[in-house]
Amino acid sequence: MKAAQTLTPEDFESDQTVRWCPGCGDYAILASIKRTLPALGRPPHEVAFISGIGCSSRFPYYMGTYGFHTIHGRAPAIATGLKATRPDLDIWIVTGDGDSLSIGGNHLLHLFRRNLDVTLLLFNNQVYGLTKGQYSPTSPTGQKVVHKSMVGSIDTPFNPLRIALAANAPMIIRSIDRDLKHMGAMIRRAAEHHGAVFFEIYQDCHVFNGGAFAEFVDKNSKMDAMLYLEHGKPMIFGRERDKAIRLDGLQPHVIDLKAGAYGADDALVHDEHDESGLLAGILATFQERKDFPRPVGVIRNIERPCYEDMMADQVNAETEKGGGQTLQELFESGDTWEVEA
Amino acid sequence: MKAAQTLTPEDFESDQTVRWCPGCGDYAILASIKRTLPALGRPPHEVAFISGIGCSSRFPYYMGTYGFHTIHGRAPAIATGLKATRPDLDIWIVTGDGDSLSIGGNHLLHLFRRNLDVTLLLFNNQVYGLTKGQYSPTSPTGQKVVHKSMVGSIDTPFNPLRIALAANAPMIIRSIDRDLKHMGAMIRRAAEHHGAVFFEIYQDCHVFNGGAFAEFVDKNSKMDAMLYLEHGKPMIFGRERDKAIRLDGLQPHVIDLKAGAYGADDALVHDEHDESGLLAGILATFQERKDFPRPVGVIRNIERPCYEDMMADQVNAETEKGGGQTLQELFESGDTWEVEA
Amino acid sequence: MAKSAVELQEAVIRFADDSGTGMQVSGDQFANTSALFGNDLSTLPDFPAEIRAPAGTLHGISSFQVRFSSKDIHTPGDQVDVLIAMNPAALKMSLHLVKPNGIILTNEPSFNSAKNLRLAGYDQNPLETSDLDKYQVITVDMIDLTNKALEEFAKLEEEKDRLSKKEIDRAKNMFALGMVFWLFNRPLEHTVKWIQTYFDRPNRRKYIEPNIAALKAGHIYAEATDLFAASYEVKPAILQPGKYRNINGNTGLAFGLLAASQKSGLPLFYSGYPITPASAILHELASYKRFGARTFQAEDEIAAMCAAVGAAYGGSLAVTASSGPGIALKQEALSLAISVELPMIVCNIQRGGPSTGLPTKTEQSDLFQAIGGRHGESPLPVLATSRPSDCFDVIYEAARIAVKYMTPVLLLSDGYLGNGTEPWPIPDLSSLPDIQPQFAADPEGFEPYSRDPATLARPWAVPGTPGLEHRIGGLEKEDGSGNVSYDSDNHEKMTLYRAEKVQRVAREIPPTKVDGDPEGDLLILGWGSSYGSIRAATDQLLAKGSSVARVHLRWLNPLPNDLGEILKRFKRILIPEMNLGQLRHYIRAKYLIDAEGFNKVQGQPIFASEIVCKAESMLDEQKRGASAINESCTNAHARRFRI
Amino acid sequence: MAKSAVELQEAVIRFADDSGTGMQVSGDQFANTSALFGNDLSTLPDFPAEIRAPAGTLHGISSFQVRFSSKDIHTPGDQVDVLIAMNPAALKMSLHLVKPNGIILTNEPSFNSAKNLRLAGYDQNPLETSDLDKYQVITVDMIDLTNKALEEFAKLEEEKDRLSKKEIDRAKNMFALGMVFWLFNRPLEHTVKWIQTYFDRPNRRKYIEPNIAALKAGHIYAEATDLFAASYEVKPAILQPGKYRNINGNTGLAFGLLAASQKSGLPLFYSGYPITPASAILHELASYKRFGARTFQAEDEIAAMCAAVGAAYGGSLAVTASSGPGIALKQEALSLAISVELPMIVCNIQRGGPSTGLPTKTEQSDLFQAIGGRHGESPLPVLATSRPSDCFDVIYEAARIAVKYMTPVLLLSDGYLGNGTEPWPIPDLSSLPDIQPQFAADPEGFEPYSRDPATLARPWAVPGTPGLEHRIGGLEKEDGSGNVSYDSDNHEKMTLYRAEKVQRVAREIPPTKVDGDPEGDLLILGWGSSYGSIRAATDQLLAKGSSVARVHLRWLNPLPNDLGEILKRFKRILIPEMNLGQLRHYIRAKYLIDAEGFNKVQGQPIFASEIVCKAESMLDEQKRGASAINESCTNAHARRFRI
Ligand SMILES: Cc1ncc(C[n+]2csc(CCOP(=O)(O)OP(=O)(O)O)c2C)c(N)n1
Ligand SMILES: Cc1ncc(C[n+]2csc(CCOP(=O)(O)OP(=O)(O)O)c2C)c(N)n1
Ligand code: SF4
Ligand code: SF4
Ligand SMILES: [Mg+2]
Ligand SMILES: [Mg+2]
Repeated sequence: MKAAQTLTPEDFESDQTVRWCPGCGDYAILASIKRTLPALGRPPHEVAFISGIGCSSRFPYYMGTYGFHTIHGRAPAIATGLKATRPDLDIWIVTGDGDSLSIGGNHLLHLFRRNLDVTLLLFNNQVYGLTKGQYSPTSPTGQKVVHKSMVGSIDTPFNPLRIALAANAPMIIRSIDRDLKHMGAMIRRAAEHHGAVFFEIYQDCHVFNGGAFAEFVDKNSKMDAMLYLEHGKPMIFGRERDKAIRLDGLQPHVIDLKAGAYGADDALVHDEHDESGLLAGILATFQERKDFPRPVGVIRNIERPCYEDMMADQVNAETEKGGGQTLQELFESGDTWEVEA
Repeated sequence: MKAAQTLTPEDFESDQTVRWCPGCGDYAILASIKRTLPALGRPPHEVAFISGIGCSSRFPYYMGTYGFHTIHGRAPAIATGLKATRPDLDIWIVTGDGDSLSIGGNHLLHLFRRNLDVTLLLFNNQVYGLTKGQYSPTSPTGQKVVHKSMVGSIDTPFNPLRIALAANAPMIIRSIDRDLKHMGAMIRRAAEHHGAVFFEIYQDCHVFNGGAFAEFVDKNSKMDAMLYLEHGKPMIFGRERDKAIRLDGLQPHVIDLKAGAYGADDALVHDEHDESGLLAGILATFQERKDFPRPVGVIRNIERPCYEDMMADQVNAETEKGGGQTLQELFESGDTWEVEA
Repeated sequence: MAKSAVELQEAVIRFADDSGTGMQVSGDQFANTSALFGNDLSTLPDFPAEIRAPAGTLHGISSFQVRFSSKDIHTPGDQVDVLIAMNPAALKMSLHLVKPNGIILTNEPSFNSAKNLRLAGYDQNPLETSDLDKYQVITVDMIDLTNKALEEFAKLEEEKDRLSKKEIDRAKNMFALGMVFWLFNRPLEHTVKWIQTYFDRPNRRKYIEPNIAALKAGHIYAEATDLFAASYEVKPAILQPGKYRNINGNTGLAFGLLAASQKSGLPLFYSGYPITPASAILHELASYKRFGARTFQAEDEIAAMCAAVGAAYGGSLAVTASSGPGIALKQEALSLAISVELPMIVCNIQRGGPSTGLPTKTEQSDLFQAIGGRHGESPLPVLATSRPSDCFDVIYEAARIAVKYMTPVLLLSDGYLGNGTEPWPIPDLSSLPDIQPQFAADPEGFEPYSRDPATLARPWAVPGTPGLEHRIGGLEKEDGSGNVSYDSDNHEKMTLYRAEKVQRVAREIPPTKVDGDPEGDLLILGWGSSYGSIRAATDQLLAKGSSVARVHLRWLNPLPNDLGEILKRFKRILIPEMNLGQLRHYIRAKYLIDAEGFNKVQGQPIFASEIVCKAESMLDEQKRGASAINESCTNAHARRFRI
Repeated sequence: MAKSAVELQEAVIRFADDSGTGMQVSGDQFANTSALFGNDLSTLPDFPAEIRAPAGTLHGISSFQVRFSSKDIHTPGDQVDVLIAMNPAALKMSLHLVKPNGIILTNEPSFNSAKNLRLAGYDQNPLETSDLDKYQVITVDMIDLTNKALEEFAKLEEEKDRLSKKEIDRAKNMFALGMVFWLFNRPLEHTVKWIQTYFDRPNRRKYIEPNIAALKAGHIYAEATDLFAASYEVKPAILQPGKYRNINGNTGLAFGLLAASQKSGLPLFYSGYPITPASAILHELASYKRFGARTFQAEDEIAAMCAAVGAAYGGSLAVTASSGPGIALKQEALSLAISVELPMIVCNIQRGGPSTGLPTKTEQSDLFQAIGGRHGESPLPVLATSRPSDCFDVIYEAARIAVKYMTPVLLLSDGYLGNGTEPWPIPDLSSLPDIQPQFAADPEGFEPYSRDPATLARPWAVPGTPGLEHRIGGLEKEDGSGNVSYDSDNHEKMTLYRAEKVQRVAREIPPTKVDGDPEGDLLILGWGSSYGSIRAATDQLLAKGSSVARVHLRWLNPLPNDLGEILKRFKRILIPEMNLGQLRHYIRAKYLIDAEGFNKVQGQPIFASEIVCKAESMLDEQKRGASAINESCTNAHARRFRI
């Protein structure tokens, strides 16, 4: 066991060969996490990755930490039992859009409602990868099962940010597989936060849904298509930083900074700490609006008491209150009687 | 079978004796629904009530319509199968706060995401009634299991409106058991809407959580504690209609209309039809804010295509495209060969 | 005027009234008083699935039966000596249980209410017809008498202390209890103490005096009047020496877990989702946080099961409980627990099925689900409690096996055991067997799927241990390394390991106890809560000189190694079960023996008398080779429903 | 120069390469061509659980085995005549299957890659060692030859039509197929047609010509060179007259449902949640909306099951399918379906368990789960498919029984049947048995829980029917009225009704077919996908003059009424299963017969040879009374893992 400061990415690597398709976005995510963890100061044996089922959920096998590849959709519930009893561990949940928003939607909501200090990495590739290409709850309406002469999906997709907000997730982050630098920075932010982190990662399923996020990757479109959020900074974007978000009443609008009508100070300023969640709520609507950039970065960041801490407090408080009654005494309390020999 | 116009509440009554505790809020809800249905024009045999498990879920037994008391948390999924195959039926889901937000949370989300034309009545009594008083996902933190020397809950409650919005529920309504007139009006609104309706009803569990909604019932406090929403009307409330909601930036504030600083036209105006859901989002935050009134009425009301309609359209379109290929022809299509006798 | 008491060996009393009127309390008080007095006893609470059905309806009746004796007993009794029927519905629901010439104590005014009579389905007041001629019916206007006795409290100065008529009426259960205490020469002290503590809460204290007054009034009234032909006395039973308390099965389970946690040094984690009749375990444990118990009310049973898996992975003594419908939901995650071979306990407090079934009634019909109810070859040890007082031992053993063999263990109890009470000889913690978890710590040659040669247990290597970082999951694992493996030979090997590991648990089972003749005509084999009836039945049969014996199984999977040999020593095997023959099925499959069943699926315990009747007809058949008797009674219930 | 073809009765070819390189296509094309040519055949696709494991690794190998014959056959064969091993890993994974002196066709360059050799675990190039001496190894540089053949396409003017080297390399599977076609004198036309239609899509058309060119090049190359000692011919099989097509089990299920829907007039509703190996059924049906099929991709298996319940309640032919883990999740809602007695079909396409297990491997280990895996007494009919070509009939029968008896029916299939193909005699829809739903319509005396005296079915009264408004649910219901009832006698009555209803389904089972000696030394009893191996094994044993017979069960619950009598006619019973003896368990429990098992849990079909071996050792034992032979082979696999 090495001292934290001397840790290297290799210390977080397992001996298993990685088994994703060539070109899968999961490789990039794995790389940035292995690269970032050493700096976070927790040695591998204090770290546990818990996943469900899916391509994304194979993730723990490739980490040199403790890892548990559980069952479909249940990772948040299993992680809850682990964190509630082992607050000392650094716990990461890895899940997919089907795993967490289809079969696992309810556990996800309750994990964030209770607020355990874990980070949930949602690899959103807008498809069921492992089962070969069915549409998922984040797939756009009309998406077809690949290689099938099927008519498209008639399901309206979820907006993951709205789900996280509904569960009052104290920290909400979004990044994208290909942007290793941003990913790394965001992973650090997530690790620093005490409380449940909802971390959506746009991930390219090269084989069954390739290019779903092309506009956010393509050098030419990317700066116009994405809004990099920074706390306290105006929401300005565009290749020439010539566009911004302005609030008109409740509704956000994209303004053109070149046109002259508006200046930078008309731009809405980002506030991670908005308790009400209303600002995050506005950012969530961007993906439903035409010609709006996709916000990435720390969307929300507030503090809420953690479930495992409150649980520990209760146990400790009760133990003191208990006034040192022994278990034997408990059994023998209440109405008892002796039968003489 | 009677003509719709001659229907009476008795036509919607079953022969079963009602089995709720004396003083239970469920009685009032049952009464207003029986009273309202005749006017909606659907004869009892075209109406089906689907429920899960809980005191609330006993509801269907007391209606003279078709009724299915299913299993815990699954009513939305069962209703989905029924509505998808029988769009002709008028379907109501009856559920409790535990049934729909604890075990059934995921089905609820997916029902509204898909948007089937059903009305979900959520009897929210902030407790598990049938199992004798455990806290539910809507119970305030600290609530204790009745008659138990237990320390209180450490769970942060859900805000049901946030959940409904996360699933993009096209219509969201709130009312309260004791206000029969308002309930009746709201049931009519729900029935008129084509699409999934999320209808939260504050219901008093007299035995295990009595008085949870006292401030909204008590004649003295009620007008100050509730905000009756009306589309296009300013958000004014208070016994003397002397208070209002004003938006300052993103955040709502309660203003005093008597003080003179503000007038009625400073009040935020309600818009049921806000597609973005942002206004509804603001109303949702009221219950988390000190000294804010609780909004009741139609909180949101937009149109979205219904799942069962799109499904029917696909089947019809495909049937036409199918160009009248018979099933026998399908079996015999592709690579076939004859073996001669 | 006082009468000298008639001595009885035992008596069965049944209290019945609308739910919410305190009948459970009266029954409970009588039981505890008798326990303290030294009787052996057995109780049977019975309440409706509705929280509180409307007053006076048949569905609304809540009853509490207590049997107390100077000999040791094992069932709440098939027949009732004294029925306290506070309204017509209560009478209607329980009358069939009352012995000929038994005492029926009724509260007059409620029988004068036409509504009550109608709700109970009487067209005439049964107290005025000849229907009850063969019983000793005692009719008392308890409302009026209670009100008289509590007059003063209705007149108190202080508005806040003054009692309304309604409040006074509610004390009638204490008046009735007072009468019954007199009838059986029981002291009032214990109940007086209980009243004083129970109502010692804000807004409740004003009820202390009135309730005591009502209790005493009832006692005095019975004493003063000549209502009862006699008063009775049931002498203390000669139980094993030691310290006792009354306990119900669910409390026994909770206590057993606290003990296992303390003895093993493993922190206790209990996750559950409320469901009848298992919820009480969650409530109990939640109130024992001071012993380090972490309790988690999950969003559903799947989450409860998964949280237990997570806690077990982290090194806790993980436990979850539910009843049939909830266990169904746990199976997928339980299969994961079997695959990753982590120790935990899953309790099923059985109730009537299928589906929601009869939530407040008891049944033994989840044995198939317990042993075979998962996909794939996913074996696990299964054991069952058989009486309220053994729940402690059984769950303690479950914990010991789970930890020693690194496997989830499934424990079967039922609603009757969970709610029923019995005197419990309080164990000495220090005398309980050790539970020694073996946590892996040495990275040297560590393999997550290496096995203990004796138990085949894999190491328990919890996160946080330096150098033991490893990955596990639900995919098939390579023997030793635990790496994912799709190799066919390895899969078979691991499948056989998982099966063999569970079989080896049989080594832990002590020699099977055969009560009665070591060999002979008939062996009565049972499991679970039919214990009491089977025991009582065998005792009666032996007393009559029949060649019978009984074996009661704690372990259902694996079965005891010596069972096959025992079964062969008897001409016939009878297996009474509250299901359609689930244990019978396993016995037949394993031993190829034509075991017969007595199967009752009525949401109620089997009666000893029913077993005796069935057994005697079988014994007769053997003698006479005739199955004449058979029709007469044993299949009575089956015949009723020939379909 | 051309050789005259050697005639064979049958041959087994196995194509193997990295997944995603088109080997499944090559195999499939060879199978279809042979089917069209008139051979009987049986195929076995085998692919990794990962979508696409890295090239060259053992885990990444995807293989496709096809056996074709001039006699009728029932298994894809235990041993391989010709192995096409495109890289070292492919060779490593399949070599043990190749017959002595069998042909091994390899792609040279991939064997020259040190990385490939390392990934496959070879320290030397096996083509250069003596390891393969006992085979006919043919090594061809298919990359080079394919590139030569497709030169022109690399040089095309139009950038968009031009092919990269990488694109050209990918055509090597067609080159290999061309060689194999020559080896067995098969025409290319069918595959050429397929290429033309398959690539007839935007951005794909440019691949049509190159692939055809590669196919032909391979054929010509084999013709021109003297590589193969001979070419072979397998004459058409004499199948029953009629029209045939190749079908896999999952398509058979989909077609059977469409047929049942059309014949019954019930709209088809299929709800599913994707899971290997069941997903294909959802895909199939989703593409048949034009026949009125409504398909619903639910949020999970619970919702899929519940949606089916809702659709059945509304009057549809409701169906859901999954595999083990998903079925586990469906059980609670399935128990509701049993309680409310609505018709529907639940399919379990079994895979290796427990937990996630071996998703792409086959197993028969969910029988316990199917019959007994629910809480309470919750019986339902269970039947199983046994070959790709009978899936149609079995699910059609399931639909007929579900509707006639008003009960959910559980159908067991498995991954091997779901993906494997067989010639299917296309049925004439008009000749299928009728399915006649009886919808209640008359309010006069209507009771939701009245019963048909013959079938005990309750009326199907769907919402929307005037005058039949009623309430149902999961609580116990009163016989007749269906009102909630906590009455104990009624509960027992309803429990017996539910059990008896399922038993009566046995009346629908035709007399059991016994193939072989009507009575004798050994009966081989089977169910599910071991059909082919058992049939082949019995045929071999009969040919050798042993006194054996076989019975293959379609119905597992209830069992056929005549089965007990049949079993008694044989000295010993052998039950081969891909589990640890689940059918054996039921046979023993019901008939008290000491049935023996041959149990293989390797995620692979049982081989006929293994059954023959086991059977002969049993027959020997009978003669010699010795169990000498026994050790030799039958328990080979068990012995390997004695633990
Ligand atoms: C209970 C259960 N149901 C279904 C499956 C099949 N299954 C495995 S992964 C998966 C979905 C994968 O999609 P996603 O969660 O988005 O992960 P991805 O593969 O896209 O990374 C499904 C349906 C399963 N393994 N278990
Ligand atoms: C699978 C399953 N789990 C648990 C239960 C027990 N149960 C019945 S109702 C209920 C919750 C009731 O609370 P709510 O939904 O709020 O309804 P209410 O009684 O308050 O109206 C629970 C936990 C059950 N019946 N089935
Ligand atoms: S299927 Fe998609 S998500 Fe899965 S490994 Fe391949 S590319 Fe990645
Ligand atoms: S327990 Fe509460 S919710 Fe249930 S019936 Fe009684 S009062 Fe109503
Ligand atoms: Mg995905
Ligand atoms: Mg509630």
